[in-house]
Amino acid sequence: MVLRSLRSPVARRPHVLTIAPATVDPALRLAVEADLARRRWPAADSPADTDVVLVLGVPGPRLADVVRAVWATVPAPRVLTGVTTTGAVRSVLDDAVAGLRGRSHAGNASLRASSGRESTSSGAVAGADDVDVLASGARSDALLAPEPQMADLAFYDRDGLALDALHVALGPVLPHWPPGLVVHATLAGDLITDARAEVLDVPARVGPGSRGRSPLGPDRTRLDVLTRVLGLLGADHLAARARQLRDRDPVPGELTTFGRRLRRHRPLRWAVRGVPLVGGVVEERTLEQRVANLAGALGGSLPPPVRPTAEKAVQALIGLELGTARLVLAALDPDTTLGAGPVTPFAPAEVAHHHH
Amino acid sequence: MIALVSALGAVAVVTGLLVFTADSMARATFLLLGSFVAVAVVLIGFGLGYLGTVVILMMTIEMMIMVVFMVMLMMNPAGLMPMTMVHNRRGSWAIALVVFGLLTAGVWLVPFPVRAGAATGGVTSGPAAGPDATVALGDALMGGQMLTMMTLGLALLATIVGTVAVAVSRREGRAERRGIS
Amino acid sequence: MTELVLRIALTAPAALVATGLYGALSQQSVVMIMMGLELVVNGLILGAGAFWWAGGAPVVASVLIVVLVTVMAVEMAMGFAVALAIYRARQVDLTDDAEELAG
Amino acid sequence: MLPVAAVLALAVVPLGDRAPVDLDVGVVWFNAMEVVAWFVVWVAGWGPNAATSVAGGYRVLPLGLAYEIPHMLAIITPAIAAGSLSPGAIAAAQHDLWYAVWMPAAFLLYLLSVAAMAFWGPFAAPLGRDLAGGAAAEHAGLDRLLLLAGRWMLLTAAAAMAVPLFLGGGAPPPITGPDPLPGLPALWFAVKLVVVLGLLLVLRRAVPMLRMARFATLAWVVLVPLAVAQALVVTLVVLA
Repeated sequence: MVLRSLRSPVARRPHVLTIAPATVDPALRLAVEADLARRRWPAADSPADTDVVLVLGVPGPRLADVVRAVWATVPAPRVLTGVTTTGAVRSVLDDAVAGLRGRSHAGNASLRASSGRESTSSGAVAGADDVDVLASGARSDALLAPEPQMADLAFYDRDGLALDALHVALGPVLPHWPPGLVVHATLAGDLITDARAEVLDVPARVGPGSRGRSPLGPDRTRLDVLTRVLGLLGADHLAARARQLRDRDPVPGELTTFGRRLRRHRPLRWAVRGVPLVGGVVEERTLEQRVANLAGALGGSLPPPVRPTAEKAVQALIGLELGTARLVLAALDPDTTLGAGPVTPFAPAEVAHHHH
Repeated sequence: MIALVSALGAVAVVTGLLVFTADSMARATFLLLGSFVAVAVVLIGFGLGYLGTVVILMMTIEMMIMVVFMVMLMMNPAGLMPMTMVHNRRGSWAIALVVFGLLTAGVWLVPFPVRAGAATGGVTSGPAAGPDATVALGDALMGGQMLTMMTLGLALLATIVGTVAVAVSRREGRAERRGIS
Repeated sequence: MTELVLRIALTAPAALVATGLYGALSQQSVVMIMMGLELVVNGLILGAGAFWWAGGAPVVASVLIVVLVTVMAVEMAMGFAVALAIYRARQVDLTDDAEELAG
Repeated sequence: MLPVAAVLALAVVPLGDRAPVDLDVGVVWFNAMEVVAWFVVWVAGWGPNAATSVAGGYRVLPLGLAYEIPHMLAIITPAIAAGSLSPGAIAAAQHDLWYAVWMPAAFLLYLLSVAAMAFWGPFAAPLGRDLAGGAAAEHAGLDRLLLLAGRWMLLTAAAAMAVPLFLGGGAPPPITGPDPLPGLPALWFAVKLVVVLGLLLVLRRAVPMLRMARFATLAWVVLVPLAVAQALVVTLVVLA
């Protein structure tokens, strides 16, 4: 009864879990985020919090497995849908909310979803076929669903206590997470003691690629990073402002004003203080500096921020607490299109405990 | 009153026993907390509202700390595999049973000098004929029993200093200097 | 009636003390031994409460409870500090293993 | 569980001029129930056996230990001034001057700890978005509803406690002279509750989520001494 009465507000403002492959067109990702913000649909924190699973672009086989694993844990009423072109975003989301209201989709674990009917400029409807959201031929070694296993002692240890280590795969379905990235991490408590990066379906390239250039342009890249960092920090109104500026063409004055506001925001500065960025991944030595530089360069003529490879960025997470590591990763904004891995998953640890 | 004390007394004992049969550390801690809360409710029933509430407060915090230590230090935090970690089980049982027998015999055989008219009330009234129990306790601690209070204070101070001295290791300092922590 | 309640209220502490004793004697883990000791103190608290109630609210009984609660806190803190120190040194949390530390 | 703790905590708060349960040690009871909430969130995080959720559960402890000491001192301060642990009596003792006015530090610390005890706003780390919902990450459906509803109830209950402790309970503000709305303590109470909740919203807007290591440092270096100083000043004034 309670759940039924809650269903109509859920259908009005569903929580959306977006899943994007590393190769996703940034314009599509931004279009989806903008449309979700316009509708004031909140982003889901976790699969359990999700009403609509929205797959952006075309996921590769590994990511498709992840989508299946996620979908299996989403509670009903739920909708799984996908969008591949910017123009289709609006109609896909409209269909999703209709699906949540109607009984046809609710609780139905169909992996096929009604695709966006792409509207052309003339208003005609094109491409009305159902498109399979997931590519076929995927393997079954699903990566998501971090399942803690008791294992050997942690390799590096902050407190001198060699604690039991957990091997977990973080990502790729986490809020404000680089698209397609999986971090294979070893945790001691909530401390990351070892980490390796893998970008699903995009193996590391041999030789130097086009290093860290974002197709978004300097200011939009900065605002994109800031949106994620602020969102993770829970500074929701600042994050919303950053996203707003990112999604339209702001007057340069607005950018510098916003940048100054961020730099002068004492609670914000205090909240990101004291986190080192080790390994020389980017020119900044601390998280505070990185955020300050991102904010300070807004509206200026400086070159775009350096975006490290996923492998390098993940090295900077070792020794950090899980939540702090998430902040650092968001601030480093690794370029996942460069690929990383593949990594052989940790072998299932023997159950026996080390000192028994 | 009889029903309250018997029921909660039984709860306290049973949860206490289960602590040592639980198959996971976290469960053991929560059972121990159950035992404490049962005792605390009896105290409140006796009219010791303040002390009963403080026991709940302190023990909940204490168990929270304990459970984190367990997960940190011990095998099997989540009950993934059954655990038994006993040694000398038979001897321990024998000692425990003898102690219980002696104490119980004492409890039931010794005639207690119950003060006449002291406690006649129901669950909530208790011996509330005199001044407020909390006020009386405070008066005592800050008056006649000041020595106790000072000793407790010193003991706590010694504990703070002692635990910090024992727990802080040199390695930790080094890690900090490396700028990692 | 008061006497009966007192006797019942003292039987429970007797059982708690015995249980705690069993735990403290039989368990190998430092943490579990501490749990046993806590149970003993828990029983003492209940006993003191019972005497307070039956004995016309002597203030000494409630002071005793305060002392006992403090003892518990001190025991916890010291116990964990020592457990940590041992663990750090040897990666053991079992008393059987800790015996060797003497040498 | 969380709603239960919230209701039990709320039970001793005088809504208007009388508490649902007028416990003479209401302040301590309130404190104990609020600690039960730590326990609930920890279990919620530990239960699903998933990394992010356990890490959320872990965070309850640094948060709790950091805020609890200033919080206890902050709620004990009005109790010292009023000479009673009963919220009703504390509210009644403020007929000429609200405690929020003459012990502002304690009031501010209390406001901070209200947010902390409901794991809300700057103190949302145990349920933080950086851990994909933390302790709540794996809970769906009715469990999730109870967990999140309980959090709101806890926030409201804690904010409601601020009214008798610092804002004179159901009495009208002392400056208005004679009561313009006689016989409506519940209304005054509601108005004050809304004000407290408003202050909390401002706090959430102004301060991003705090990392636990940062907050623990702040709590022990700044908040605890501040709370001790405030309690000391009040005690001296009361004794003098």
